[in-house]
Amino acid sequence: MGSIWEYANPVKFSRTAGLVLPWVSIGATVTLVVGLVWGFFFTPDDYRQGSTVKIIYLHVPSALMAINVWFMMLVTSLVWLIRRHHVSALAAKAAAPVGIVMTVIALLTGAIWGQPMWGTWWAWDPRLTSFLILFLFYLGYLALWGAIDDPDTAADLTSVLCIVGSVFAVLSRYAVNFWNQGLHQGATLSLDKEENIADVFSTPLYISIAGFVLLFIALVFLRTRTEIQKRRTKALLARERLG
Amino acid sequence: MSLSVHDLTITRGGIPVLEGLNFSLEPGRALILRGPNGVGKTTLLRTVAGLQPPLSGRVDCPPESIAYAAHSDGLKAMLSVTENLNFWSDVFGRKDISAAIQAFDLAALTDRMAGTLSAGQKRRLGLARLLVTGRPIWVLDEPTVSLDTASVRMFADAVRAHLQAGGSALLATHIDLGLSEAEVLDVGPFRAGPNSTVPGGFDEGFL
Amino acid sequence: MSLSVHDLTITRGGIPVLEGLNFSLEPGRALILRGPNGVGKTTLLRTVAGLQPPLSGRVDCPPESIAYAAHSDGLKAMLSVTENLNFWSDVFGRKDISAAIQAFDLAALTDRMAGTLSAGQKRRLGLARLLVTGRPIWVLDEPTVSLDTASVRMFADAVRAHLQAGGSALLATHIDLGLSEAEVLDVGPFRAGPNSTVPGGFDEGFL
Amino acid sequence: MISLLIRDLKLAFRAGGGFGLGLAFFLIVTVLVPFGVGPESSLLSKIAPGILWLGALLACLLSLDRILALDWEDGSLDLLATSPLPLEGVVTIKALAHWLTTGLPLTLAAPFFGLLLSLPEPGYPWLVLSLLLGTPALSVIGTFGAALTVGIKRGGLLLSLLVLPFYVPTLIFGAELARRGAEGLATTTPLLMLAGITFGVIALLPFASALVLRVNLR
Amino acid sequence: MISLLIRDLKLAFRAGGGFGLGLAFFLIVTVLVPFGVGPESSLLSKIAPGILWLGALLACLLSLDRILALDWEDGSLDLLATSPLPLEGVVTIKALAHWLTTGLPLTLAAPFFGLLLSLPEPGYPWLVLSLLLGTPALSVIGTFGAALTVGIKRGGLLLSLLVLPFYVPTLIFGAELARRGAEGLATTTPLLMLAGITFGVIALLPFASALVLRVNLR
Ligand code: HEM
Ligand SMILES: Nc1ncnc2c1ncn2[C@@H]1O[C@H](COP(=O)(O)OP(=O)(O)OP(=O)(O)O)[C@@H](O)[C@H]1O
Ligand SMILES: Nc1ncnc2c1ncn2[C@@H]1O[C@H](COP(=O)(O)OP(=O)(O)OP(=O)(O)O)[C@@H](O)[C@H]1O
Ligand SMILES: [Mg+2]
Ligand SMILES: [Mg+2]
Repeated sequence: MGSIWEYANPVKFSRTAGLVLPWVSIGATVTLVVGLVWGFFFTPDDYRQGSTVKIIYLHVPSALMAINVWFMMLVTSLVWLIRRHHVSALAAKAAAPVGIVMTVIALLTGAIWGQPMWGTWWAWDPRLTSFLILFLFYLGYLALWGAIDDPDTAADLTSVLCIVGSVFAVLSRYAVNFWNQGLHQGATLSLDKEENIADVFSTPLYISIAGFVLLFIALVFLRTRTEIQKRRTKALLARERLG
Repeated sequence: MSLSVHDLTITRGGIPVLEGLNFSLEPGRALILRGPNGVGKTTLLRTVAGLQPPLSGRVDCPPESIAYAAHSDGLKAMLSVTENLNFWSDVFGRKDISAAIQAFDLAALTDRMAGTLSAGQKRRLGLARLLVTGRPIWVLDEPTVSLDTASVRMFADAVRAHLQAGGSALLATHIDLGLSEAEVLDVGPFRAGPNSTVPGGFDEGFL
Repeated sequence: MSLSVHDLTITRGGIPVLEGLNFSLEPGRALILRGPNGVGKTTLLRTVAGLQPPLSGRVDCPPESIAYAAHSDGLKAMLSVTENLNFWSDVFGRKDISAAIQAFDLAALTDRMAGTLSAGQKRRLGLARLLVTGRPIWVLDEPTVSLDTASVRMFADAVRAHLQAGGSALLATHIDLGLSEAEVLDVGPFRAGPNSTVPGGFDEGFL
Repeated sequence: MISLLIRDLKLAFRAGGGFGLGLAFFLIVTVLVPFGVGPESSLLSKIAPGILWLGALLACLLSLDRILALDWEDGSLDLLATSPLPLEGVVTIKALAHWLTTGLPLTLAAPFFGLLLSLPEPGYPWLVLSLLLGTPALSVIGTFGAALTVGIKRGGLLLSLLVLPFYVPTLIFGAELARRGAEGLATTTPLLMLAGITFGVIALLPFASALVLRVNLR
Repeated sequence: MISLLIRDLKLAFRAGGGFGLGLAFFLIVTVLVPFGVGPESSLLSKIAPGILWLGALLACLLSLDRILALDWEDGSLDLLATSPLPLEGVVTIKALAHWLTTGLPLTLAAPFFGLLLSLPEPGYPWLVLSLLLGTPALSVIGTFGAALTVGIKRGGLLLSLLVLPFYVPTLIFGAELARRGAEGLATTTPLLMLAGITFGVIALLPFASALVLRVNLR
């Protein structure tokens, strides 16, 4: 069996991604449709939260993804810095927009949920706040990619940004927890009650989460392939110019 | 203190520009790089100076023996000529700047802010910096831009004195410096072709 | 469309640098300014181009007939070669840039961002801008800096074509452009002395 | 003129051009304020209109040094000054390009930031209106400041310092308009004053800007 | 090393060098806040520690792009990179010079600005202490941001955008320390956290800064 690093070759990766992509896409569509339809239409209303509880099927998966996408970018950034495989850097680049969209979905669904639940669109609850900070990190990361012309330089710089940023993101999380403790006790109660969720709610939730994961994988494969193709076009043009 | 370059391939913007370069520079010698605009002289000098890594091949030279001077002079507009020179001489651990001031005829300008100098005066100051580095190998990119003929001669004299003191110089230039003892290397023939075989060029992992 | 300069005294940093300058430039002629570094050529050209007022004397020339090119080229690193040229051609109300691209051999570079060009290529682009202005009087400050010999020839040809078309050119340079038909004016003798009698120099209202 | 506007907008959208950064900066200031003053929403909603205006003003301020300094550094400004375009036109176009890439997006995004600071319900239309009226003045005044400081290397901080006092009237009437709107008070006076400042500034300041620019070029 | 520090300080004090501008900016922000949020002193004294910290942070932010960009533009950075100084040392010195010309004066001047915002009596020593502990972190983190964006023309706004999220923990603990001090609450935790962040950042971040600077130089 070949080493996993074989797939670090852009051509090989492209080919493999091309083979896997249709299956992942189908899987993502099926799980998403099943999870969301089940969640939205075939679960009973919650006795306290009414039908608004159903937004959980978007909110929780997207929130989970938002964090995990950053984590994946952290790993691929490290791989790029250590082993200098272009695919790795491009995968990080491809994942970032998906991550920021997930963050926005989590924030928006949270806000929509918060309106009936807490009577406000936004509160400076520690968890919400650290999500907003995550959003800022994504924003800076994307802005840096956008501002630099040379792809390898951009890959290096964004990788370092991602790694240092992760440390600071964790720090911020603690800082925010500390900051809002003294003032807003109990505001977090409305979160953190996974244990209370009954099975009727949780099965579609798990399916929905799986759907988001598959969707993310499909998008990252697709976008990484596009990035590879872009680089390839550029390389071909450059070679042509020399000839 | 000799510099040698083995089978060097250099890239700019991800594209190989020069390949298969081999040359060496012994103490006391000067080598002038020639070649049309855009062939890659600047890129080569930056690679030799260690500012960018080569794509393949290697540059052999004792670390910290190179004094590099590029298109921009690294002058601070709000420091006087003396302060500018003193700063670089401190950084490189030497103290005396009067030889440098004399060699480039800056005595009349010592108290002027560098920002108020004319183009050629700035360049002279930039070149005077080389003398205060005390480094043996000079790597210079178009050093005589904006200089009048008298100053070009002054520069050639400074290079000659440097060579006599056992230093060496690698220069890229388009004009005649009057350095008859220098060897000339035309880098034109080393231009990288489209079927360059060096691995890593053209992002060819992507092809 | 002729330019003439009468009894001009110019200052830089409040100090007169050149005084008593008189010359004129007829259509079809080129005038090369020479002089040692720091004598005041750049200052003179800026005055002629109307960017700074003279201390005394006057510059006679039809307004809006001068195309000025200085040490920096006014290129936008993030615009392509074509976009850069198109912009200036729009500003000056002309449309066609292909002649300019051809004259300075930029055809291979049209889609490149100006920021990725080499020093000489940038300069060629900066000079190509002159052709899209359609202005009759070129005022150029060291136009051939960083150019290789082929490009210097290209530039000389462009100037020659411009002269033949009834334009004129005022150039400051230290190197030989191969423009044998141009007159040469050495501004050295016009260097302002300490007993300059021109009123207003040295802030002498304060003396 | 049009080609100058197009070029500036194009540059703003290219890599490193800075479009959207103003917005992001605005967002960050809005987020930082609660970190500084604490998360109580009653306190926040009280200072929201002022903070939002301050944030917009700072985002504007930070992008001012791009208006002219870039063109100065690469010599374009010298060339523009010797071109057929009148310098008054050049500075107006520059201010317009700045507003289109900074002020306008800020105005459109302000309601979302209002949510973060729990701006009271009736305040939203007034916030947008006040920004729509006020930000053009910020761009025009900023261009004047940029013209004043164009010869100074990395003059960003000096520029901010020069411009801030000029921003005070706009800030006062703008924030006042937004606050009165949010609290349901009469808004006519600040509205008229704000509009007056903006139109006056647009009509007159470009001449001053062109004047100081000419001084700086020589 | 010392000569680099001396040069940077000298440049900061020369015309156009920007010393004191940070202070002036701080002053203006402090003055503008009451215009924005209204003059009630009870409200002001409540938000004073936060606003003072924010003002210091913004003043710091605005001067960040001078740390490395000037040296990059005139080619000094290339020359420094080929000089005997290690790049880690260069960035540390740059951060130190920035702190000496920005953070330190801000810290010393903060009590006066506290008066303007009617900061409660017991808050003053805590305000100064928190700034003294926190501003070095701002300079070091800022130098990292400056190294990241040094190749980008007029990258000031991008720089702010990148750096601000990194400032969040420092801001939170700093402002919290000042506020708790002002309100007479326990201050140990934020004090320890703030000191921890500052020392950690000083010890580690210069390596990252030198790394990205090297990438940018090639
Ligand atoms: C804009 C605002 C919001 C954001 C950014 C946000 C963020 C998050 C995040 C990050 C998670 C995943 C945490 C994890 O599982 O580790 C989460 C889960 C959850 N959120 Fe939100 N949330 C927001 C608003 C709300 C609102 C208003 C409610 C309901 C009142 C809510 C209820 C929940 C629940 C029940 C979970 C799942 C339980 C859990 O995993 O701990 N969220 N939210
Ligand atoms: N990002 C890029 N993408 C593609 N090509 C580039 C890029 N950057 C530079 N080049 C090209 O690399 C080549 C080498 O440039 P370099 O500056 O080394 O040339 P040079 O020999 O110093 O020329 P000159 O004599 O004009 O200074 C040039 O042809 C330039 O156009
Ligand atoms: N602020 C100032 N104070 C005093 N002298 C100044 C000031 N600014 C410029 N000068 C001097 O004015 C003189 C004219 O400068 P200018 O740039 O016009 O020279 P130049 O002929 O173009 O020289 P070069 O050939 O080197 O480009 C120079 O000697 C310069 O040192
Ligand atoms: Mg070159
Ligand atoms: Mg000159």
